[in-house]
Amino acid sequence: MLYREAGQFKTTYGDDQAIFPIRQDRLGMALILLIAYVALPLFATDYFITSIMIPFLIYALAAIGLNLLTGYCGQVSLGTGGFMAVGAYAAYNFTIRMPELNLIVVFILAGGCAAMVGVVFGIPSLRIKGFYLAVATLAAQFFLDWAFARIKWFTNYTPSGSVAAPPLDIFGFAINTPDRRYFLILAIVTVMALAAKNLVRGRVGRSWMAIRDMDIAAEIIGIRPLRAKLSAFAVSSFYAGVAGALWAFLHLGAWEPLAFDINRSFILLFMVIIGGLGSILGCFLGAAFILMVPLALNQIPTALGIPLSTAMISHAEFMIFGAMIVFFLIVEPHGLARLWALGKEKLRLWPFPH
Amino acid sequence: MRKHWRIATLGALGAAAMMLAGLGEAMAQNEQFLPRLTYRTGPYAPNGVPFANGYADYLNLLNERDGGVNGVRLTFEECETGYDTARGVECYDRLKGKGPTGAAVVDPLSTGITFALTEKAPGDKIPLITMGYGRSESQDGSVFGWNFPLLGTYWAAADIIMNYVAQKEGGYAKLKGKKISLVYHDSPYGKEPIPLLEELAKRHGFTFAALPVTHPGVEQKATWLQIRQNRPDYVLLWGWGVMNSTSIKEAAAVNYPRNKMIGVWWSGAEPDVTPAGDGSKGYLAANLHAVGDQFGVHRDIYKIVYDKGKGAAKKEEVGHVLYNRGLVNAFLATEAMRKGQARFGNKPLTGEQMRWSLENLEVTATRIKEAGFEGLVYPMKLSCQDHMGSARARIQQWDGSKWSFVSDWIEADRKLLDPMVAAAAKKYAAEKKITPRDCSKEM
Amino acid sequence: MGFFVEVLFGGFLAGVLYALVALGFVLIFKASGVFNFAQGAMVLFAALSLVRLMEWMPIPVALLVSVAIMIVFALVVERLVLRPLVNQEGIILFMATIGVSYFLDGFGQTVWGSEVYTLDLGLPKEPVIILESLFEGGVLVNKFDLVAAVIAGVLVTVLAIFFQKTRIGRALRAVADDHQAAQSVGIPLRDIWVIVWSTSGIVALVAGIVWGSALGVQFSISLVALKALPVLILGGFTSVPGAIIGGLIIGAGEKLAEVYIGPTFGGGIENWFAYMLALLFLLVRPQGLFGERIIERV
Amino acid sequence: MDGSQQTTMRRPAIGGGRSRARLAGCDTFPKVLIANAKDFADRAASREKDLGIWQTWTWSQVLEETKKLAAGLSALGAKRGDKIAIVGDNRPRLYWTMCAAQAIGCIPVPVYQDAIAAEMGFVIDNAAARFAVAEDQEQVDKLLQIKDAHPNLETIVFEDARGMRHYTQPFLLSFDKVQEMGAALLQRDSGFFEREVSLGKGDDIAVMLYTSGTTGQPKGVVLTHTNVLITSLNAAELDNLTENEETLAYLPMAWVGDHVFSLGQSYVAGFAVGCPESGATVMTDLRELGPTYFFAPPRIWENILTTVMIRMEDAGAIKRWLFKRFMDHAKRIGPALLDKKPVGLVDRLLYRLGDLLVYAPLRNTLGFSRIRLAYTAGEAIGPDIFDFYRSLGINVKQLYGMTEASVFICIQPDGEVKPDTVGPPGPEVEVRIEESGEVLFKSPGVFLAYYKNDKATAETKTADGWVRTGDAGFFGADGHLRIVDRAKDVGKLADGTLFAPKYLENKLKFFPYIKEAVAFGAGKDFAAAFINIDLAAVGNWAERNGIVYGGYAELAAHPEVYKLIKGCVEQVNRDLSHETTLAGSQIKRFLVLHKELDADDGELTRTRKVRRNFVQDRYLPLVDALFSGAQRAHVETEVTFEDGRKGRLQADLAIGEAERYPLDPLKKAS
Amino acid sequence: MTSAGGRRIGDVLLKVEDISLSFGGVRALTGVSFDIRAHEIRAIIGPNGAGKSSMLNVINGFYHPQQGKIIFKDIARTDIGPYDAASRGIARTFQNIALFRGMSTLDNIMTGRLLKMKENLFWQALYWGRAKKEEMEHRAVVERIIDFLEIQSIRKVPVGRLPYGLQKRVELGRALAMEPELLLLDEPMAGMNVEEKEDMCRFILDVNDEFGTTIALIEHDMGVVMDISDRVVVLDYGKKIADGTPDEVRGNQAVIDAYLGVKH
Repeated sequence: MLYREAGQFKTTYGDDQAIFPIRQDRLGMALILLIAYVALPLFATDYFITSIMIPFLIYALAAIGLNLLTGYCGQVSLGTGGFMAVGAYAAYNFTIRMPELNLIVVFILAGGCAAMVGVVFGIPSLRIKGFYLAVATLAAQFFLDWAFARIKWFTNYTPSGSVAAPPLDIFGFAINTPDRRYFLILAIVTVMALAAKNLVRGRVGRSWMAIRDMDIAAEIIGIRPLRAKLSAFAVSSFYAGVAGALWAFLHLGAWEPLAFDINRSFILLFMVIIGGLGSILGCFLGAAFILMVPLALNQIPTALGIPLSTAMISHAEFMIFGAMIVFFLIVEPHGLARLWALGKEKLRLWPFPH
Repeated sequence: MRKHWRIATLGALGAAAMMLAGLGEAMAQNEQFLPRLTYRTGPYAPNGVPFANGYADYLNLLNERDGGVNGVRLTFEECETGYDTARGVECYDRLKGKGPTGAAVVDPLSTGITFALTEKAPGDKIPLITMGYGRSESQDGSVFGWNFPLLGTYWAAADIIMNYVAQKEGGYAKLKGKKISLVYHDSPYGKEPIPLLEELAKRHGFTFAALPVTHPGVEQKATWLQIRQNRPDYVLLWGWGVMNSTSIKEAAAVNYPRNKMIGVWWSGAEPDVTPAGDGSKGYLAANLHAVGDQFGVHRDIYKIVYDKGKGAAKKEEVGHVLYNRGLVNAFLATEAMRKGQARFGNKPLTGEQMRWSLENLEVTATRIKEAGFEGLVYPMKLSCQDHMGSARARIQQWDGSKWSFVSDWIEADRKLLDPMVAAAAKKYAAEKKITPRDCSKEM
Repeated sequence: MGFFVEVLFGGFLAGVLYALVALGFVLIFKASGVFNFAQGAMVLFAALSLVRLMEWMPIPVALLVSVAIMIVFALVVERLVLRPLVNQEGIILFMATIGVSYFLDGFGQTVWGSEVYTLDLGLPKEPVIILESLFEGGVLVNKFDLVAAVIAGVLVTVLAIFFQKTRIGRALRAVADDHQAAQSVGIPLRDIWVIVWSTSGIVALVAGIVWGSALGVQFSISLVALKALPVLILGGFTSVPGAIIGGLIIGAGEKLAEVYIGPTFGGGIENWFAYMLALLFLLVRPQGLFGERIIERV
Repeated sequence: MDGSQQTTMRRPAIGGGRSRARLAGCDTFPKVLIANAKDFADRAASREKDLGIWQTWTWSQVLEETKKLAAGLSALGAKRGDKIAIVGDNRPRLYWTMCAAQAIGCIPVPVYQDAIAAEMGFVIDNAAARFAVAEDQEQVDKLLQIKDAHPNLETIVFEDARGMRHYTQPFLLSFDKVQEMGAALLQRDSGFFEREVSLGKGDDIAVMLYTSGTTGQPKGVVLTHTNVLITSLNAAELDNLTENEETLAYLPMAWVGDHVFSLGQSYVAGFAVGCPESGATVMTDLRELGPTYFFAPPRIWENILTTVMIRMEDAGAIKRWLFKRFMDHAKRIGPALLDKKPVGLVDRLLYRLGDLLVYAPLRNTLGFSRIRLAYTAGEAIGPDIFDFYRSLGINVKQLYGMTEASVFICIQPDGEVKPDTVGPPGPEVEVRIEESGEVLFKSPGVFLAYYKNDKATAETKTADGWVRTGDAGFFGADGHLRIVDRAKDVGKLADGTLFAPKYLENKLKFFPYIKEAVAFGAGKDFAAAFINIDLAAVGNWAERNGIVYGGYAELAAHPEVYKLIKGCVEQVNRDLSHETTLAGSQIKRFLVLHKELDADDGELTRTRKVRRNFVQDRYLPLVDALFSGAQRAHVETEVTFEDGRKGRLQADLAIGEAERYPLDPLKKAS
Repeated sequence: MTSAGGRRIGDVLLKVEDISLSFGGVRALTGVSFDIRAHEIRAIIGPNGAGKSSMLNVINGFYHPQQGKIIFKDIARTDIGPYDAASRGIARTFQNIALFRGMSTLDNIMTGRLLKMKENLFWQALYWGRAKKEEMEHRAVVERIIDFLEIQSIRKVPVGRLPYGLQKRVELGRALAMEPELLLLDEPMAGMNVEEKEDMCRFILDVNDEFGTTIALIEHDMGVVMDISDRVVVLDYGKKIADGTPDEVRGNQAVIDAYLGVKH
């Protein structure tokens, strides 16, 4: 309905393969970026920035990582929390031990460490498939949880095992207010989401999807399964690692391994599946959904003046959350991104049904 | 059919988003808002629930009986953290701005959340009361300006318990060659006492072994098999939630004498011992305050809160260990308010005013008696430098149906604690680039 | 040596508990290909139902009512979750069971409460020393653990008989092998689903009784599902004996590791050790202990 | 207006346009191309949907390509005056070939790409083409079939090398090869192209277009550069075509319309012409390209409308309701808005809303989002169809033209668009109506001659330069020409009033209830008609009105249906009453046939055109009854059933009387 | 059409020597030897279960024969994986379509270019400069294949939604995108109607003709085999029973017996 595509013809392959080949989508994206970069910092409350936008963006980033692995390469992983932890602790150690490093470099190095760990834990993927692999990745989750709790070097011998991010600055600009933290995260997420989109629409992405759709055929057209899978593990873990570093440094401030426990992995898997496997947009939708539902459930009764005990709310939250997952899977097993795609398709064909 | 669902779903989502956007409510001006980070669900709910109930009941009592504190009504909103740090931070952020003066004080009731909020509180200027938990070094008010680990830290707890052990053994000298094991919740909470215990082991020559139990703590078979093998003389228990009862059960299963097991004050409540049934008989635990519903405050609570049907807990749970801890915590928080109102006037306090109040708080025996807490808590006094106030506890023992004290108040050895606290605080200050306050210049 | 045996026994007995959860899981995976993540929640729900019902009625009645509740649960799951999702990919069904698991956790706690409930079926709990003649100091075991082992054994036997001897059991096995063929057995797939989910529900109830008696009935039971996963990898997703033997191996392996290797690493290794063990095993045998060999064809 | 019949009309040149000034001194298309390459160097000139994208060439690139091509053709031995046949679908390269041929003084002869070999042979032979440029293997194969019979065809150039690997004949060359040769020639002689172009003059023959001719062999219409250039320019100025237009070339290149729209006007205005990927993808490509300027014959407009209606059938209830609601509104308001007539604020706002919800999305899905100007021509268009597009805001206009006129004779100017006229004469065109009703014209576009056919030329072109169109028509009071029929089919009533049966039939058929109509009246006192109802539409109507019927015959004979049809006929009569010329031929009596006219029974041609004489003979008793004053008539005919059996069918039919209205020319003028 | 059309049958491109393959105890191939010459269309036929698909799987490295040698472009190899076969210029299609169902036609064919794409992860993440240029170049190649196979209209349709015949065509496109020297087609016309078969035949011949690709194909439709292949090798029960031109094979008694089911 809102789409006016007639006349938006492509004269180069570059235009044809653009991320947003339709002008209206480009405008929509521009509007979203404008809101994210300008309107929100200007008008949103600190609560909205710190408790909704920041976790949303970081979750979305981690979800992109997981989606690259699970949605694009077809390797189900339940170890994302562990890889996030690697990023967080790596970033901590880099800043503690090399305080002169630029924060951006720290994040990249943190992602790099996570990528290396991811590759190690990705090696079994060559032999193990499907749910077996999913369960196997739990080994990574539990092992990493344990390692960060137990190996004192990682926590700089802090007695409690809980570590705190040092004061942060980038190029002498202190990252100490919600808005500044938000901007930093937003910029990183924007760049990395774009990079992810670029990866999945190019050679690497296609080799991942080939492995996902039919690994035998992929091998026969010359894709090395090990290389493709490990590159997916590496890139996925890199994203998770950066997300973990952001989560620890810019969201929590102080953390312990429990901050990256198995629940984190599950939540991310939910986001990816509810949002849509194999869709970068889906990561954002899924993150928003999973994050917003509990908040909404928590706040709506209060806002409506219905006094419910926290226990009741919390149990109801579990129930509604569970029911919504089932409901969404029934309505659209391929996630919100597919729902959006179908809606968009309808809008493009409007007023015709097909 | 499916097609229409999709549309309906999108519509519902949109509606939900709009409702969220429209949140916000009018606030009466003469109210003091207290955010309550609680957990009534999840593996730690059995412990989180009574604490939250006690806290709520005391606030209600003040409102019902006195119309609040000096005419300022106390309002509070509970937010379920599920003992999860990220959610706790979200709760904090959500509630910190509510009420006419914002949140004046926060009790995170989770060591993990405390660690995270320690980083945020200075920026928001909201004091954190971490009564009997939190960072041990946060006792040092010059570095941790906004943390108030009232009544005792884990280091204090460890010291008190070891003091008791020494008493039982006949003095610290007798500890030499003894084996002491710590079964701890594998989290910052459980790890906190380790440095102090290691220090004590060095000083007194006992062998110390720390055995971690992973969250949530239902897997302890191997731990207790190890204990059975090593046969330590005492086992200190630093558990929380379901871990405590499991430990006691496993101890029973390997026949480890319960009366050689001493829990920290977070491992000595009714939900910890009842599941093990008779297996818990003889189990020891420290306690910051008294048990039971025989105190003045309880009478008022029964009369004014419960008889009106406004009680948060089941009536038979009033007076339980953690319920009373909630009461005490609420009592100390409101006492600080009184202190503040005396200086800033009888109106809602801001976080900064509340910090002043806490740093200058003195809970005298007279005041304790007046408030109906006589016998329940020990008098205390805080200062700019000392954010703990006092560090006393008694050891109690479970006889199968109730707790009874087996020791008198034991005070932690401040001469031992203070240098360790100072050192740890200094390290923290260096890491975070904080310049410590000069407390001699305050006031 | 006696201590080693003791640890081994302790491990086996923990393994029995894992196996009970894994068993319910295998039943469902075998018959419907659904990776049922809700098994842990089912254990909690069943145990909660039983323990709360016992406050109101005699134990045998409470048991029967609990069984009935689990059957109703199976019917509801089939109608509201499985039927609309029939023919979806495995990952989707897996997600759905996570949803069910969340729902059930919330629902159970809403209906039955979230405190710790003591489940006392009068099972003996005292530790006893056995095999004193063989080892110095004997081997300390818990009577309760022995009872649990017996219960698990009985359950496995009953299930084995059910699968081997009854018409429904044979049909279930047929479904596991070939969904098409199963249709010709004459039992609709839906009924089969209800049956396996009910059976799993009952297995969950048994697991709930055992775990609940040991640990008290409370939320953490639902996390037991995570413990059953390495058992599944090891034993294979479709093998009943695999679940039992896998459970024993994992139980014994992780306890031995924790006791003998753990202290070197600061302890607490059993959580990941089970997974590592299963993982290493998988690298050698990707289809698990008793899983069917996968031959790739093009 | 005094009602007297206007018989001639002339419209002066518009002049002063930007294009005209820009092209001053360019009297041939190659010269225009050189000017364009300078003026619009980096603007798109040719597009082709190929290999997934719209491959685009700018004017300067087109000039370069054309240069190489022209030189290449010359290197192949093409001399001035040689004919070069061009065979294939719309392809940029084939368009370039036309200009390249013109540049070296050769004459391009586009041939219908779907012609069979024999037809192609006729053209090749008639035009004595030495060269042929063919699109692909399919066309080459046809040319090879006829080559032996027509030795004048020396060389064949093919554009698409696919499948041509094993064609080893020495006279076959690839397009690329020719351009290579041309490049080599240009290397030696860089001024070759400009020199050759400068030799061309406006009076040179620009193109030869073979009309498909309904009878006899096709005739080669010879058009000069001036013919095409001036007509193109005139029409472009009338409708303000600029270099910003975007258009889709999908009609046969051999058709004069395509030649003028896609080549003539593109060159003079400088806009880009897009070629679809293939005949099958035209609709998709149309949607992608979103032309601003578009031509389609009524058949295509109608097909698109039908598709819209069919696709809307499947839509949900809300969408259907929206569609109906807003389309009704658009029918009322849309054309007025398009004609810039005053419209109430509420209606205007409602139209805006409709635009958001229905019109714009609809235009978008059809590919008409950007359309600024669209033409329809060739035959009468149903007013419903016409109004549908205009109410959507698509500026469809009628024009009247023919090959011999280089297309344009009449065009409806903006603001004066109506479904039943073809508009006043175009710029510099003079139109005259002869006594017989035949339309004659004179214009700068008047063709030079029929190639090698002086007899035909003389028959068509009068000595003083008028061209007979062969169509009968008249000027309405509004100064618009209305074409009623082929001149030879127009008769007279007994009183001498003009009687144009097809005009009446078309008017009747525009009602959805009427599927076919056959009008009678030549030599009679009044006009009368047979009506065939549309079973679907009338059946639907009957259902809604609670009319029970057992079958086609029963429905057709139902008195209520007669009333319905009577209403239609009277509406036609009312329309006719406004036309001075035709008011007398209002339909007095009609009957509704008991069976559908059927091609199996010989009543229709296979292309579903009524065979009037056959029907008249077959149903003679009915015709007689119409003119006899009888109230009922009986008929018995032989029919062929669907399974091929034959049977006899008899019926007793009522005869309806319709009101006739007095001449009222004024009303039409408003 | 036969080799008369101007194609030059060249030297031996691939030679299989004495190949034996078994699964567990089941022998799939026994001592099979034959060769494939450059630019020819070589058919492998035989009754069901004759080992035809196994033969292709051996050639492209998916199965490793227990015995025998494969000499491709004069280099003997015994134990290489499918990847190596692909990188040396062997492409194939499958009896049961093995397309990447989650991807569009375009992306599926683009995967055929993966071996020829070189840009690293970093540049791809930027999608800029060299990586973009490379992507565009390969897109252009793929578009030519799409044009060649006349599947323009389904370019952006997910292959899962395509009818069977078109999927087969896309699969051929993907194989062609690899610019293979040897193209293995496993029953390219299975399950097609007559019209689709004709199209596919035309494409196979065109591929062979335009690109000079050597083709080895398995096909059941004897008419097709006899029409388009230059030489035919016949397998039965894992053994070669005949080898020669279509005419020679047609008259071979062993072949007739095999097809008529004469007992061994």
